[in-house]
Amino acid sequence: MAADGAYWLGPAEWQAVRLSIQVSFWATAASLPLGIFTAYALARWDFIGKQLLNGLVHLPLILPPVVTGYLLLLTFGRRGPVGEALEQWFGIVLSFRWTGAAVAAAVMAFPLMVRAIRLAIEAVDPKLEQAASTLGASRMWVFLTVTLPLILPGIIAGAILAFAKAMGEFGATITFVSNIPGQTQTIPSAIYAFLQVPGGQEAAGRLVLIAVAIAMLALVLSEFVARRVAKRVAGA
Amino acid sequence: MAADGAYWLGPAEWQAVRLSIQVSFWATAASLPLGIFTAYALARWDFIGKQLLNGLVHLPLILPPVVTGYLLLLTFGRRGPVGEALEQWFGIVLSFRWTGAAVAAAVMAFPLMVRAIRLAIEAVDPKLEQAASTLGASRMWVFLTVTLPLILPGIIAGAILAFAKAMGEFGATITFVSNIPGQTQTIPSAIYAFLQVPGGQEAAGRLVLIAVAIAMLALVLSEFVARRVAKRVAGA
Amino acid sequence: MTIQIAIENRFEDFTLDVAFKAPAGVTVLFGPSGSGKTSVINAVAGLLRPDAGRIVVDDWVLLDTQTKHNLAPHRRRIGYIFQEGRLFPHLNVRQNLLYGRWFAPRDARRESLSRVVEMLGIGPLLERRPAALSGGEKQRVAIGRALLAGPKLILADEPLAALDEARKAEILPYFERLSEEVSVPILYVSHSSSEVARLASTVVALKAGRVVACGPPAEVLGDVAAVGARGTASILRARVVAHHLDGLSELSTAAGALWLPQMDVTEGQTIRVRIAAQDVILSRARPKGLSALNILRGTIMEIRYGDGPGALVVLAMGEDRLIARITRRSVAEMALEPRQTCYAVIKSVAVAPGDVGRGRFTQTAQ
Amino acid sequence: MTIQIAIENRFEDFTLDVAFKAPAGVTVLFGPSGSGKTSVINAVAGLLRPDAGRIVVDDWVLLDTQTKHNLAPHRRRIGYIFQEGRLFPHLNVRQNLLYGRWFAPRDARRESLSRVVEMLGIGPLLERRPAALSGGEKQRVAIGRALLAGPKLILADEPLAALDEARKAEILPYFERLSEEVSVPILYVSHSSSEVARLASTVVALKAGRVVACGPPAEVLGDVAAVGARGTASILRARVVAHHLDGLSELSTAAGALWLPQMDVTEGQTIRVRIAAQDVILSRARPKGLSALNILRGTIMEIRYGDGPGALVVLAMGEDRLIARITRRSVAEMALEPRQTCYAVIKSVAVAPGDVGRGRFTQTAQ
Amino acid sequence: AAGEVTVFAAASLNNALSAVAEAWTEDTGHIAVLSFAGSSALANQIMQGAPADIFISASVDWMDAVAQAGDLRAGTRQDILGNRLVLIAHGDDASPVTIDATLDLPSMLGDERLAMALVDAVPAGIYGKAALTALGLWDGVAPLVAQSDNVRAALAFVAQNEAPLGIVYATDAAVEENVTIIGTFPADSHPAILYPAAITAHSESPVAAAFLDYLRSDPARAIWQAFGFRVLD
Ligand SMILES: Nc1ncnc2c1ncn2[C@@H]1O[C@H](COP(=O)(O)OP(=O)(O)OP(=O)(O)O)[C@@H](O)[C@H]1O
Ligand SMILES: Nc1ncnc2c1ncn2[C@@H]1O[C@H](COP(=O)(O)OP(=O)(O)OP(=O)(O)O)[C@@H](O)[C@H]1O
Ligand SMILES: [Mg+2]
Ligand SMILES: [Mg+2]
Repeated sequence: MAADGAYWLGPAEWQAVRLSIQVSFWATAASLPLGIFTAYALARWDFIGKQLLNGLVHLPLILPPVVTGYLLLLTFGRRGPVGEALEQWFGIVLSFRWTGAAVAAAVMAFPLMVRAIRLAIEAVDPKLEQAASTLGASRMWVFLTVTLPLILPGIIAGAILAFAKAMGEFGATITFVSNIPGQTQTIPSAIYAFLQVPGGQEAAGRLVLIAVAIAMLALVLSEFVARRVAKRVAGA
Repeated sequence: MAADGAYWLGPAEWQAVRLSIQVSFWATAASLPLGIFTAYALARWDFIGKQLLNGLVHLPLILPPVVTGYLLLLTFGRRGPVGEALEQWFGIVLSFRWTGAAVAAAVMAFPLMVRAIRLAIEAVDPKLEQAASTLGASRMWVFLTVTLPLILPGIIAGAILAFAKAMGEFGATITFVSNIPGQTQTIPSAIYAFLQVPGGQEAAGRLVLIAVAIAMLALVLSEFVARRVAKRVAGA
Repeated sequence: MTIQIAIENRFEDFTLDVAFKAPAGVTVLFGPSGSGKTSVINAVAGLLRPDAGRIVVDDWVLLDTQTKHNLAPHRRRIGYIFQEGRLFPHLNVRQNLLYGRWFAPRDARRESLSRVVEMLGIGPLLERRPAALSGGEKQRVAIGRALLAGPKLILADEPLAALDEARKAEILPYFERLSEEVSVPILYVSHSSSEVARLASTVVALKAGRVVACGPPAEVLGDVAAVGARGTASILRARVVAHHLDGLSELSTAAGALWLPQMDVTEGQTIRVRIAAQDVILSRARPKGLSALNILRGTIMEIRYGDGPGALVVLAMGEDRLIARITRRSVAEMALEPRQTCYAVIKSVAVAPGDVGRGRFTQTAQ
Repeated sequence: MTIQIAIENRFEDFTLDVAFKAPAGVTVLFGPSGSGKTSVINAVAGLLRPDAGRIVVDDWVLLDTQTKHNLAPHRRRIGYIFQEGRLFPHLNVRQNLLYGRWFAPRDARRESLSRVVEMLGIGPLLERRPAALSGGEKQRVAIGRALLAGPKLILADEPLAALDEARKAEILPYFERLSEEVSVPILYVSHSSSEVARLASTVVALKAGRVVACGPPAEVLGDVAAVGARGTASILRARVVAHHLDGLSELSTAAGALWLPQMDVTEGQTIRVRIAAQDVILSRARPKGLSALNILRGTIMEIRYGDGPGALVVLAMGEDRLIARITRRSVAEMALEPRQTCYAVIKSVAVAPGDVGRGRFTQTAQ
Repeated sequence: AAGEVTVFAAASLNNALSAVAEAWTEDTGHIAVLSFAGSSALANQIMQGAPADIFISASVDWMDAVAQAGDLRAGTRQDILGNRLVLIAHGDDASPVTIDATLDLPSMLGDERLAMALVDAVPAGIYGKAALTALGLWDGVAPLVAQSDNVRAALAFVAQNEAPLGIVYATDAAVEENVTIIGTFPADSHPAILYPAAITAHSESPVAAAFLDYLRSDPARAIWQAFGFRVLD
């Protein structure tokens, strides 16, 4: 297939496909714990600044992606305050690396992930959590043994939404980390580049098909897993 | 305030703000019934092509917005098959109108809305629906009197996600209906335009603040409503 | 009004294979936990579609897997009181109660809200939501909701389990009235043999998914195998002769007068009285000077011995049978034998109010 | 081991104001639906934080609103059997049962899984998920889950309501054993006066959020106001003399011999026997030729009249009291008066197995 | 060893520059990594320290901005390419017009739209607006303009016949089959359309200068012209 594909897509495009998957996967996986935590905090705790946090989480949805990308560039860029600190203290460079693309994708996908997980948490019957606590489980254990398994379908839904969003993310990514083949050129950036010149539609169309195929695969897989999990949870 | 604002934002920008709210509101409101229906079908029915429908719904998330916009143009444009039919049969023209912007925003926001509502539907205990049916309620009535009220928090969450997304939508909109002040120039288009010229950041920043303020307001409001609704549903 | 049920269904490791026919009135499903009572009821409600089966109420076919006929639950016009309440959390008590009414035909709205509310003692709760109710309060609302739906058939799955005795005593007559006056057939799950005796026209005893006994309560309740030693009881027909001023009612049976605490039955009517086998004391001679008011004369028909230290002595009293559960030792000491005349001592107050029912005597079904 | 509870809490239109002190053993909360039993238990579990109150088990302060001390539920080491099951839907029966064990200190794991499983009869269900269980099966798993958590205090909210008589008879002794041998205090909600008599060291009768009676069962059960006419009973101390071959056990009481169906108690031990007031027949002369084996002699201490046609006759038998509920008419006909000698006829089998308990006699609390 | 140079270039140069870079690699063995995006995005990134060696902008203003920020290597900036602005119409048989002050665009459009790039933001739009203004046509046509975020989208509107007319670069119009160039804007009606290129201040690539030079070499020149660009001397 690789040999076959090599004719159909150039090596640069294959690279974009590989990179897109890598970026989307890590964007989703790495933000999941924070996403779960944030969703839990928003669903179950009352604290000062809750509305602010909620707004902040939604911000990337509200802002045009260019703005988000620009803000990311200003803060996480090599000359941005956070970017500089990250590089100095941890040696982590985000700007113009695939890691930066992952950060951009994660930020853009975060509101979707949090909302899905939050809805799932809000649907958990607190009476079950109470029952667990009377049996000796601390808050943490209640979360791990009762809440978490029960919201698994929601987590899967959130993760798949995030993954899909990350696969399609473009505006923030290209604004933050540019469009460097092999480093930051994901499928959407490549499609964009093709669409900017006459005659690029065909190549763009091929990439669109690839993107759709990957996302569909992930979607079908996640539906399958979610269904099994939901069955387990419903107990049938 | 208008007089004051006139100094701070030009009339064109105020127009963009008004238009953005209009477009986002209608994009959300008009797609809500279809969103609920689709979510219900995906959550509760088994039919051939379900995975396909699911994929289709997620498509705008996966594709770069430019592509979505381009596809919208090809189908809903004046010469597109659907666009032509709409104009001939119903006299509805989408291209270069705010209605088209609303369609673009709705399509882009649809996956978020459907996912949120679907999660809520999946959390409804079918035993309650069964109870309603034994009491004489047909499927339709069960949905209207039991399922719908119980998923209201999910619907609100879905609507607010969609609204926020619609407020931030840019790529598909400008590709589908371009950027005509007073017709299709929403806040994100205006922000984009500002960011394209050196030194435009300040003007863009003002619009960003406005967009954030509006979205925050909607968010806080929706949280408030959702909380009251959730309390009613939980019965406390 | 007859109910015909034949169901086969395989669960993972449980097989339901039940067939019975019950005449009008209250059919009580009786049996240990996990014997399949709720499953049967769910099938009648249309919530469980059995692998094979046929369910007919009167001439109305609810389910016939052979002809692939399967009426949707909402067309079955049932009032289902679930084992676990299932109140609508988003509606307050009043709205829950009235839910079924929206869908009931106008002429089926026999019960008035106020009457049901009063009977169930839930007046102060009408504006509350289910989450703010106690366990028993929820159960009462669930009962009301089913009754107010104007059902053609009532399914009640242990409706009174969460309630105290006093509350039970208030609600039971309602079911009786429904089955008799309004002639709504009732399928009623219960673990309590006194509820069985009081309500049942027919008792269906289930065990491990099968029917082990089916028939009028007098028959099934006398069957130790079906109901267990402690559930054994007999049922006597009695006519209400008079209500006396000291709070007692006088009844006449085939075997003599019975005195019971005053009851709400018109003089002249025939009722039935459950007498638990263990509440009967036997004596060869007519005893004297006892605080027990009721001394009935009968002829020993049969003496049955089981595994334990007890024995069942069946007395014939006219057409009725009275069963006494006494110790083997007593049988021996008193030298009881069939065909002897014998006196049964029954404490008047030992006949629980719940054990006096107005059920008609029905023919054996099946 | 004593439990001290004082709670005040206002709900929307219900006020809970309860204070009592109970010694070791089983404390039964008794009262009509909606009287506040579950609320009290929830406060002890830490699931309801009352407006004001103090809850102390032994010297262990669980809650003291004055000092703002409020132990988190998971530190209270309780085993709570909820009124509505609350099984974990994502865990199978075995995992549900063992859930509390993960968190219990090693030395608290006294009960073995297999023993509890056998007692509850849920062996075949271990791999199933709660959704595939019947109502009674769920309830049994919930009981097992609480017992296996190795709790220092058990809260049981109508744990046996959904079960049949046979099942109840198997599970009840377990609670008895826990409170006696392992000396785990138990707070037990029940509507059944026979459960009360069997288990309770202390009975707390609630009504509309207040304590109307509190004390040893012999006292509270004799109080018609607290338990209602049908719940009235007396409790006799009896020593097991011998188990006879015909399946009867001989007991001696202050007032004579008692014959009961054979029970699983070592000869020589003292047990207590609940005798429902309505199961007692009185006679001025010693009756002869009756199938009833138990005839006890006592002196009439008091005759109480209530609203109905009944009267309570209290007999003194040594230190114990035996209460008989008979009709006013009988009192008149037999011309009963205080200080007369009187014979009480008790059918041996009328003493339900569930009514024989090994509870110690405790001093009045509060 | 083969050198590597990272080039940030305006998206509209995509295929032409790709071909040039390929040729360069064939000739020299060095590798050019090309990153295409909007000029504004690229400029901002370079000002934030992006690892670009060469910046080729479609907008003089953005190159100025980068220069002002001190991110260009002094003396390396040069205008390498030029382009023309054309008026296009849908279809392959539209009749040509003369673009001067007498052109009656509003009546040509009827109640339809003139597709352009953002007239205040995107270079093609800015040039177009300037040209129309210079010809005195802007005020009449302004309310009818549909602005896209880039030239390609404007082209797509005309290709789809959503808009009958559009103003785009000659390089874009040449390749699209469904449009006809019906007129070219006089070169003096708008500021010269230039693509400035420069080496960034922090570039450490040893072959950056070589690549910059190669852009104006003969082989490159042929490629640029094949794609419709005018190569400036
Ligand atoms: N979905 C299911 N999958 C597998 N087994 C089931 C399922 N539902 C019920 N069962 C089993 O079928 C049997 C009968 O269940 P059912 O609920 O009818 O019992 P029941 O007589 O109502 O008992 P109870 O008095 O405890 O409520 C039980 O053993 C139960 O475990
Ligand atoms: N969250 C609440 N809000 C308002 N009232 C409540 C709430 N919870 C309980 N109540 C009321 O408090 C009273 C006591 O409830 P509780 O659950 O303690 O009763 P209970 O004695 O357990 O009754 P049952 O035997 O029916 O379970 C009831 O009248 C109930 O309606
Ligand atoms: Mg059941
Ligand atoms: Mg309760």
